[in-house]
Amino acid sequence: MKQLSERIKEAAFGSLSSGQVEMVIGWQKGPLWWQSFPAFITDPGETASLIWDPFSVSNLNKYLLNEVPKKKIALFLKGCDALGFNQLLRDGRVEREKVLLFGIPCDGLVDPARVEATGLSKGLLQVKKEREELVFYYKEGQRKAPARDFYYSKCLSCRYPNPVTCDEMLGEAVPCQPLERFANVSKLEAASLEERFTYWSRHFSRCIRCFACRNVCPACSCRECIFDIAEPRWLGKAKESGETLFYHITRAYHVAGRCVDCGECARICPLGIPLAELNRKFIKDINELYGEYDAGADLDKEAPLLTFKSDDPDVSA
Amino acid sequence: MKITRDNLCSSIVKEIAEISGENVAGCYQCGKCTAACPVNTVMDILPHQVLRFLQLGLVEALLNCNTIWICASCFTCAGRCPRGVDLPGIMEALRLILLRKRGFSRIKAGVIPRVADKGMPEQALVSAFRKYTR
Amino acid sequence: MRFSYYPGCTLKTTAALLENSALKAARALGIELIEQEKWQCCGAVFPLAALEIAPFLSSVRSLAAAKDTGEKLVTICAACYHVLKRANHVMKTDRDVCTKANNYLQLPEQYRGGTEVIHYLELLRDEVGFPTLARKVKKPLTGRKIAAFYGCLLLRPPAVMQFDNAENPSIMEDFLHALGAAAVDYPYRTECCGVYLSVQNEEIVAEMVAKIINSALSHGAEAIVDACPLCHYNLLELQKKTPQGKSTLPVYYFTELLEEALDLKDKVEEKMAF
Amino acid sequence: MSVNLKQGPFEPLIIAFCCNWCSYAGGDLAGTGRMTYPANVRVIRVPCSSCVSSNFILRAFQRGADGVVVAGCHPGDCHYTSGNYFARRRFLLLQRFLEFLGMEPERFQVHWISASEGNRFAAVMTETTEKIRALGPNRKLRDTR
Amino acid sequence: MKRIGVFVCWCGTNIANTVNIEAVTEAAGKMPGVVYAGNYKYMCSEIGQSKIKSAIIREKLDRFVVASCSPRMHESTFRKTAAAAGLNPYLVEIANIREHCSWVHKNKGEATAKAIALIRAAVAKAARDKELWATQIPVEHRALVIGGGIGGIQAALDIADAGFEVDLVERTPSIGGHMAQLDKTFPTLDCSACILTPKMGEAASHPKITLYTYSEVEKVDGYVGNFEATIRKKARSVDLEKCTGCGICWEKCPSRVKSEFDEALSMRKAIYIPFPQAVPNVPVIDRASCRWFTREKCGICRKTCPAGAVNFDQEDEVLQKKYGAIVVATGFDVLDLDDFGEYSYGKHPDVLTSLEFERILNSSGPTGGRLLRPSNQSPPKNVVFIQCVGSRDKSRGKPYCSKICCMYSAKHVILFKEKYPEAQAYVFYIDIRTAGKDFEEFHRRAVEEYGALYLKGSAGKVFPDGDKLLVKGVDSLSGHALEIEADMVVLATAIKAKSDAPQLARLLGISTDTHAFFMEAHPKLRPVEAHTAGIFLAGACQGPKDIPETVSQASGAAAKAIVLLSKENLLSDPCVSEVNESLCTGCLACIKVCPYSAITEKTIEEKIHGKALQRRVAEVNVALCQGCGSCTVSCRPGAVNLKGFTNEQIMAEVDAICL
Repeated sequence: MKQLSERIKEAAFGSLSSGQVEMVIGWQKGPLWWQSFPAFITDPGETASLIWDPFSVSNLNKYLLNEVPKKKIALFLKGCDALGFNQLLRDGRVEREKVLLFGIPCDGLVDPARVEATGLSKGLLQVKKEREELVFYYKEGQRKAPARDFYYSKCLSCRYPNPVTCDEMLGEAVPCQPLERFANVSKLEAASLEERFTYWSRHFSRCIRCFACRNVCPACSCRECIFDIAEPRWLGKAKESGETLFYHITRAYHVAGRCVDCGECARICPLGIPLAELNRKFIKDINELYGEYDAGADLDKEAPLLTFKSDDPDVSA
Repeated sequence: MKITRDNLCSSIVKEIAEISGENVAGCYQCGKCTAACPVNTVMDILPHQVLRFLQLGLVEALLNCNTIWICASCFTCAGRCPRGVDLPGIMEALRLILLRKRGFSRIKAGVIPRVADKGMPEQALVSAFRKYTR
Repeated sequence: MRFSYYPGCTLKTTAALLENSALKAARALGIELIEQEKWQCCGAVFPLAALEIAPFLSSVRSLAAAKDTGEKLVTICAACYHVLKRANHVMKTDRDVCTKANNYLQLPEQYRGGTEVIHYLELLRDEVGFPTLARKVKKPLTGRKIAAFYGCLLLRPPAVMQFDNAENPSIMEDFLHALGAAAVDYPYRTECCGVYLSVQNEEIVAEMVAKIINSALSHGAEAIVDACPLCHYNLLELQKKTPQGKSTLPVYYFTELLEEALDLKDKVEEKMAF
Repeated sequence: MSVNLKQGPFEPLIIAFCCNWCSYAGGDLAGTGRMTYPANVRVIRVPCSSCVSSNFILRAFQRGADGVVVAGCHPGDCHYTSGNYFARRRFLLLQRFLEFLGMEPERFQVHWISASEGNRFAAVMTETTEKIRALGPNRKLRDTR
Repeated sequence: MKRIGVFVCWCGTNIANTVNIEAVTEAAGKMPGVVYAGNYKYMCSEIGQSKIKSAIIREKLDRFVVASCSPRMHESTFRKTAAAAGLNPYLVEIANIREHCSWVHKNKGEATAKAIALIRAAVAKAARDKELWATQIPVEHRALVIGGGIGGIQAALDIADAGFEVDLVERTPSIGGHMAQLDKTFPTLDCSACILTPKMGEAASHPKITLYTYSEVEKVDGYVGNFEATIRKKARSVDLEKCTGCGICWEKCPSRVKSEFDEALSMRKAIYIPFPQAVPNVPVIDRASCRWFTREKCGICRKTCPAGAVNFDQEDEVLQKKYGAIVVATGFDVLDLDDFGEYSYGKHPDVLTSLEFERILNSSGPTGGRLLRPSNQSPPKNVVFIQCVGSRDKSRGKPYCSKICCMYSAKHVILFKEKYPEAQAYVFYIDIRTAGKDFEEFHRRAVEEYGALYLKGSAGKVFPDGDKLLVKGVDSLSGHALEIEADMVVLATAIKAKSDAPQLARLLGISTDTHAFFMEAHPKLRPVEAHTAGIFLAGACQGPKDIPETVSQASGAAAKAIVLLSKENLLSDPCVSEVNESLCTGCLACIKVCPYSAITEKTIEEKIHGKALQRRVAEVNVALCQGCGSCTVSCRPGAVNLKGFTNEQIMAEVDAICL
């Protein structure tokens, strides 16, 4: 992993100092062990601060929307980020020739919550990955544990660990052993109507409508979001179960056929609402009804809601 | 003959509609049923007339005719009816009214031992009992 | 090829000939017909009164049992075929009756018409295939002019039975051709034989039978073949009561010819001789 | 508001989005033919079933509709050639999704009703009203205010 | 604040009987924005409209709602009323309280409550109406007529006579259609060919008409005034210019196939003209049965043609042309009788459809006009005609009446008896329908002068009996089952829509009814127009029709087309989509769902943080947009909006109905 960090620094320095790009977006370490923040670097001298560690989970490509570049911007993409980048590209939100993409093969990132849950976080100073293991550093010394035990669940079912697009790949491709991603959806489908309703209302009742799930989503890139528009006001401001449901149904419906299944929405949710399962319900239905489609990867296929076949399954009751 | 609304909509007319599940107003008297019927020569009221009688509310005449007992439920009429009227179902309804309500039985005494001798298939006997008795 | 098999009362008694020949031929063609364990009489006639469920509960039981094995339900008797297929249609299309029947029967699993009911002839046509059957024929009935008699129960009402083109069927002729025989086309092949009227109106049935027999004869038939025990009885027995007063045309079950063409008849006789 | 202002048994409110060319015309034909169906149904005219956004459907439920019907031309017969093909995909996914969240699937229905099917229009509306009356009021998607 | 007026129509008793007008008017008066509510017996009448106009002026209304019949009926009327009072016509909304309320509900309380809710929705929508202005679209002054039967010929001639160019596309090698197959026509017994062939010739020689025979329309794009059609001229394999129609080629041709024109009762050659009076009188090679094309042998037609017109290498030609209007006149087919085995049709040669009988009567037909039994070429003595074969039959056929059979069967009886005065005709009928000028008289002649025995009833079975046909039927009036020994049986077979009518409908973007006949825009008031502007219907493609009806509908369709073609410009419906560029993200999903390719991409420049920036957005071509609104749903932030049906308006309607 250290080697990858070095290559990131080199790539950033090279592209900035050659004048090929005017900014590099990467990750920097924060004060605590689990903090890896996005960094926006324009001075080649600062590139040494860039890192790659098991907490570099932020998807950087949505920051492109805020930047108005004269020249190119360089960006680091994990496998999931690359899918999101393609979706932004398809939505016309980024211009391919204005970005320089460095691909990072990634076999999974660490969920700090899982570290907390095991009690390993007490007095923890730093976490590093060595091969298949995590090394936990304390004042007193260090402990080791299998890395996969601490990965985000979204990483365990990741089907594209190696970026599907980039200008330069940093590092060797990693193997892909995804867990079945529709397991939870299928389980819910098998439950009764009332069980499903109870399950989701419990989750939705906790929603504080912070919109983090939308903000992080690479498929949610509208200049102005329907939920923010005042006239007409689609989404009311009241904390109201109907409004919350409208929000969640509409958010998921708007990314139907476009969601790249990066799982960021569920990861970012401060209340732990399993939002990705909503998206996956759509993905599963689309695959079953209209044929397999992987948004962000199947670039030659038309998005399923923007096309049709005359013999599609009928909706009529 | 006097025709009144009471006759046209009598409870027995309704009952026939209910038992058979058929709407006799669907019939436009093309006569296809009669033309198709293999036993029309021995019927006293012809199949299309059965429907006409029902349209006119003349149920008693139908309950006293031999047609409903001669109809063999061969479904030739039903298969060709352009209006999709199930005449065998209506014949059955008329029979059932007699069998159920009026304690009627069409099986003549002494028939059974006679036919059983001849090796007549069970199918025939069960059918006849189902059609002629209750 | 494995199927559930519903024999029905008549095949176990007066029409044993039909069952025996059919089962023998099935074995020879590699078809497994598994007789249902607890079948009950189908009722012989389909109840035509709407909302009358009791008479076909026994059919529903058989249909549901076949569904549990996941197999198609085969019948040989035309009447059983007619009743089972129509009962199944009602279960499929009439929500109300379906619910009532299910409530009454208290089956382990709800039955909603999932079983496919097929007649032995359909088995030959759609599962075995007439070309295959033709290849398996050992003693073709070459030169035999045979008139097929369909009767009512297989064909009508067409919307439910969907057995063949009800006004111009061909399955029995195709069957005869597969056996090597020449099929005689005559206008009365889909007429009614008189069915149960023979129980007490023999004279009517005799007249109907006479028309059928004469029509077949005048078109050159040397024998007539049927698929229904009651048609068989009427054609055979009441032929004697026709104006000619005697039997002029031999009457066979279609399976008898099948047995003959597959050369199964002699074998049995040989066996019996031993 | 529920349909009957008086106290009484539950009467559902059903909103039907009907495409102008087929289903709305089918509704007109039901009227011309004096076919009756329950007054619980209120029709909103739209040009095409493909013009019905999920936003409208959800909004109707939020505001108290107990059932929503979208009706359009039969697939293949769209006045705008392909609108209902897109609608068919959009609504099938939405229907399955609402069911996934625990909504009764009967509450949101899609029907294809042509301009000549006045009787079908009346039958669909009657059947839908009966189904939803049996289900009871929509409490799941409704605003509680 | 808006100043909305509400006008409640009683529609005589049509609404007033079921809806409490006073209660509705009172409730409407209290709705937000409503400053005036009134009612009148007939709002659509002159007086009703003037009441609206004076209320607009008196109450300074800036928009209004009419609660009345369906907007499909009178929306345009009330828009004109608005315009006459100086209001923009798109500031009008209709609440349909007749078809969708008073006519379908019986309980007055419920109907009144529903009427109020519908009006509340219309008021809410009206409050959000904006002024809309139609734009001008230029018109292409050429018409396309699809189908070269009598309907298509008539429409083409009328349009051409008005001075516009017409392209007449016919799928078969000759124009003429079914009428060319007929012998005589009812009720005048005119010779069909004698009155049709001059029209065919006129169409062929008209300077404004271009015939495309043996051709098909493959694709139609565009919109009213500006259609673009792709026409495939199938390879005729004979040069239209060089051929003199001498006939040597088809005399020499060795391949024989069943003649479509003679309903398969005679044989034609592989190189053939369908019938002697064909227009153009130039043969085609049916490549599927030609020996040259199937076996690369023969070529005798090419060798013998004195004009050197035969060209085996000819290829299909594909044309693209622009049209302002389209007339569809594709005609009908005859029902397939596979499910009607009881008539022995197809099993016995003496059982014929009426169209086949027509060919046998015809002097250019397979028998040269001698009416003989196909089985043994002997004169028929007893002919049984059976009516309603597949017509009025919801079980196996078509539930509708085919309309022409009663009359042509009377004609057949007369023609048959003219040939064989000593013979007997029997006609099984269910009802006789003779609504038409001189029709009843004609039918009575068949009965009284020609002695046809009309039997009310049906035939149950027809089967061969010796060399005769035995017809078992019933005369329901006497209550007797009958048997008739016939020499011929003629089946009045149902008329049905062309089997490929649904495909053509899809191609044209018009709709069909449940029987695949093309749908008129309004059954009473717009019977010759399709739902799609600029497309008109003529003849039996819209429903069963006889010749005079077809011709008059064709002239009607032509008149409608002429009205359109004589305009330099059309006003387009302003209810089209528009893009709010500030909301548009540029994802262009809308382009994918637009059926008219009316949305394109464009680049705009805007300043953000003082920097000039370019970005892509969607743009609507208002001439192409037909206003379906599919794009509005594909747009997540709602940047695309359909004028007249905006998101705001539909939401307001939902809210108002649920209030």
